[in-house]
Amino acid sequence: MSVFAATEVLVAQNIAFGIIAIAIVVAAVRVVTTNNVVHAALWLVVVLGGIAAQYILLAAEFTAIVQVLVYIGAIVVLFLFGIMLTRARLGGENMVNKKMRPAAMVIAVAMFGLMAYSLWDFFGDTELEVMGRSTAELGQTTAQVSDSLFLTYLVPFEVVSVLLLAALTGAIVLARRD
Amino acid sequence: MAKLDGEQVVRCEPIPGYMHRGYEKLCEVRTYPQVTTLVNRIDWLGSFANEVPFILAAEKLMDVEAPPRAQVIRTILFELSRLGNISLFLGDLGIQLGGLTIGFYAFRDREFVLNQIESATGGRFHPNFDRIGGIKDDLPKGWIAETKRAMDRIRRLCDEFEELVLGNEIFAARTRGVGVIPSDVALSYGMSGANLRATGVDWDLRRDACPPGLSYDLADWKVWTHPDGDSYARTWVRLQEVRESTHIVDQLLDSIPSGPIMAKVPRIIKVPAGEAYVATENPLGEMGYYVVSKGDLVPFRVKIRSASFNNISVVPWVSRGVIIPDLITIMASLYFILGDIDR
Amino acid sequence: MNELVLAIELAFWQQTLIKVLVAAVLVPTTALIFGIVFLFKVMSWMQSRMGPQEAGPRGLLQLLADGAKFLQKEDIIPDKADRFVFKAAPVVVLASTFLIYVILPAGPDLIISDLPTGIFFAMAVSSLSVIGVLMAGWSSSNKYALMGGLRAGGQLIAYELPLILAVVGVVIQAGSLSMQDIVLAQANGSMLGFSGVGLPFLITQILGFGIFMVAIQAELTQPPFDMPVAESEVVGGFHVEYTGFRFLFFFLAEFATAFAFAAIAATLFLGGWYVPGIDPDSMLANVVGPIALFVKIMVVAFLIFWFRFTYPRFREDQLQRFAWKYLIPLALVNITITGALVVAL
Amino acid sequence: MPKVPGMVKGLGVTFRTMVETLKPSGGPATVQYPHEKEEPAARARGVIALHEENCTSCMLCSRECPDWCIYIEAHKTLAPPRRAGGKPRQVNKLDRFAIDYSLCMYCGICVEVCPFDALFWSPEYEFSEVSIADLLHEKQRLGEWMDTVPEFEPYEAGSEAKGRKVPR
Repeated sequence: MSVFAATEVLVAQNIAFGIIAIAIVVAAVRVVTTNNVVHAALWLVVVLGGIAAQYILLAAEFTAIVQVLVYIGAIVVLFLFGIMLTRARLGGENMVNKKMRPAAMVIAVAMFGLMAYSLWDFFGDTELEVMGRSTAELGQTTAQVSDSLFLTYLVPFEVVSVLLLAALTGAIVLARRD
Repeated sequence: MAKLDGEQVVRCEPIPGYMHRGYEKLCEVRTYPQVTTLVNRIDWLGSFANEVPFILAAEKLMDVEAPPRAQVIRTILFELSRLGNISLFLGDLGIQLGGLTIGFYAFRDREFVLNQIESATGGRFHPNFDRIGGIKDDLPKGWIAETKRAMDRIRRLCDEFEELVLGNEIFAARTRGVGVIPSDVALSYGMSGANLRATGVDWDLRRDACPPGLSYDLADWKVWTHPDGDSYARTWVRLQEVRESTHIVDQLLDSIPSGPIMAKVPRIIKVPAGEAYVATENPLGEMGYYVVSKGDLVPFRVKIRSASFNNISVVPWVSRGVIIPDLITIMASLYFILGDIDR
Repeated sequence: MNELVLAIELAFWQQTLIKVLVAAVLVPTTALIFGIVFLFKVMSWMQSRMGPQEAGPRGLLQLLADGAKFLQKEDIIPDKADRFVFKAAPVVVLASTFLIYVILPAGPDLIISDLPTGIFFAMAVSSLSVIGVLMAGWSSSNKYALMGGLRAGGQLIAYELPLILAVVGVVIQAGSLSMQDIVLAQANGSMLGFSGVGLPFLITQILGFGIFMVAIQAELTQPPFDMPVAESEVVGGFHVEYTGFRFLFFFLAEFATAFAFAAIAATLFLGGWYVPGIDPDSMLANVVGPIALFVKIMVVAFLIFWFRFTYPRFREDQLQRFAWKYLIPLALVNITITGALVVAL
Repeated sequence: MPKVPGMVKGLGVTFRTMVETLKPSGGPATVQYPHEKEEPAARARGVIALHEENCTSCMLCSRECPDWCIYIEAHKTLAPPRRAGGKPRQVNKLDRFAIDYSLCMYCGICVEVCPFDALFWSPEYEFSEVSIADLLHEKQRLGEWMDTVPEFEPYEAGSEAKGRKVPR
């Protein structure tokens, strides 16, 4: 693949990245401003789906798919499940606590500043390498993930597994009636 | 109406009356031959069976008896309407439990029974064939052989149903131990028919209290019971009943005597004053007519005891604490016909 | 990687457009139409009926006729419904189904996108349909719809697990997540030293295939696992309130998903587009491949519908117990055995 | 032999049915209605036909009908004498004979009580109308149906019932 083609793709990618990013921001704002809990969860789906799309644009397919499977397929579904089982009301709710809005805004801006600063500080003006986008290389990313997971970080991985198992068992013990 | 806690039934109570068509009152302004056209429609799936007890009650009051040939043909048609009714139950149970194909099979083979009823009586659903003192017409030529073929078909349906449904582990998981009705409860609620036999009570009006005018004594057959009293038992008993019924029909077909089909009755029927109650073992259970006559063209009072009404009165008792899908199984296996409840 | 053999050089987006049109719209749609009508007929035959006869030759255009019929119907939105969510739900369900076709190889070059994580992608997007179902159930503002939606949600989550675990066995044996590689692994495999017909994973992964079939039956909310749409319990489940073309979407999604899962099963366990005797690298495989795949899909779909039209339905608690107590442990055993054998051999 | 699980047996049943349906000797249980028609039984109660010549307007059918859906209008008139030179007979001339098939229960009492063999069952079943009011059929239509009335079937062996003939 020629360099020219690659850059052309990259232009298209950048445009797509921008569009999706704007969509994510809009959806994210709606998550916190909507009065309807189910709508908030559904906007969250848009946000998470958008992030998955960004991952794909960044050639991190595996992460994107995990994002879809775990966050949308499992966590949001559980959210929706919980909401619908307990307070499935159509229309908005007026009980939403709006008094904390200014405080929330301050914290959000502070967080944004902190993260922006740390990113800027770390990467600064590092030139990111333009990756060639062939299937073989992309395939490697998945392989890389698994290699590092099961070779380099095997012990932490197992520890996390055991932790999850313990949490699961604990949940069952707590939830059992007898 | 069911009151629920989540998927659990707290209290479930059938509210009958939405299909009340006032038959008992209508009967009081219809002449005796006209009444049969009305009572056909009580349990619309086994309609010929509805005529029989009324006609028998009227015959009892008039003190006439149908000739033997008419009695046998009447009994055959009675059993055919039972087959038509219960084979549909088998299909309906399948549909309620989500097995669509079972329903199609039942409808397919029920057609053979209906065709036989039609070619003998002219009516598929509402034959209006039974008359005081006999039956309306004699059988057409070739009917006996054709009916035997239909009985073979029904036995094949029974085999298929046994393999497809009763033998199926899913079906067993859905019905075994669901909706258990002990025999004393069943008796105290006045249940009858296959629902009662499924609780282990060996009671069948055809054998135990067959009114004169039906010739069950000519055939050799067995009353099936099941000790469990759950939905599975009810289905099982009905299936055996269908099979037994085909054997009764086969035997009776071989033993139709020759002779007339009508006894001597006046052209305009006036029933002498008196009261009579006659009950028969209908497809759904005991069905009885209490006829009071004042010697008029029309009955003075007709009280209809239909099986479904008593059979569903047990629902509040049996449905306490079950979950919704089980309620479906219980209702389907109790098998009621709305018209039979409300009349 | 093979370049598309075309006389003119096409820009990337043009190529994409053609691929999308041909591979994502035209082929699955035609295949769907004929496949579904065939399945209609199969189920009619099982019920001693003839099935569609009138629309087109031998009723093959029945689906189009049905579609046209639904389009004419009134589009009713309940007064109290959450309009936007209500409208979006069928689209979400249908879209999640069609996304599966993206990674489906029909020949050595006939694939929209040969993702290295293909099968994983398919599992991920198929889990999106839960959201559509929950949306539909909730937004209809109907208690039966909500109950059906929640049942469907619980069921889809429960059976997602055995589904994925059953696939893992195949993935271990093929050593790749890519659909194309899985097909090639089966094509190049050998059975007891005889390599003439390749090695369909059906033979080595028979347990996995069984679990997969049961799990997709549940994922499709079909009998014996059709409680979410059980008309005698929840009067039709999450799509009670839908009419006209919105209902058509659900209807299509149901069959298209059956088709898609059948395609995945055919690829994973029956060798996909591979035909014994034809070199998997030759151009001929591109021609024969789609046909072979279609035949294999029909075989699997036939199995699905065979189960569907034979069994009565389970109860909700039995369904969950079945998934957690039998299917998942079995799938784990399957993975363990496969893993051990792959390491040992 | 080990016991075959019921679920497998069930699959066998549906598969057998499919093969049966596809076999030329078996075929489906249904018929493709507008193209093929099932032959109803000769006794089938499709529709009531009227043989007008036999009707004497005696009103028995109208009176016995459980839901009174037969309408008869007639006037008295003089018919030519039977023998030459005799007195003209007084007869009832039928003006109107109509059956409201939207009310009719197809019970057959009218056919049965008719003392002069004027009413017959025809197995004809295709007489649906768009509007329910159009189901009130007059005597022309009822007369046309006489052509579709089949001959009475012979009886099964052992019967003492007398065979009857359809007047044409």
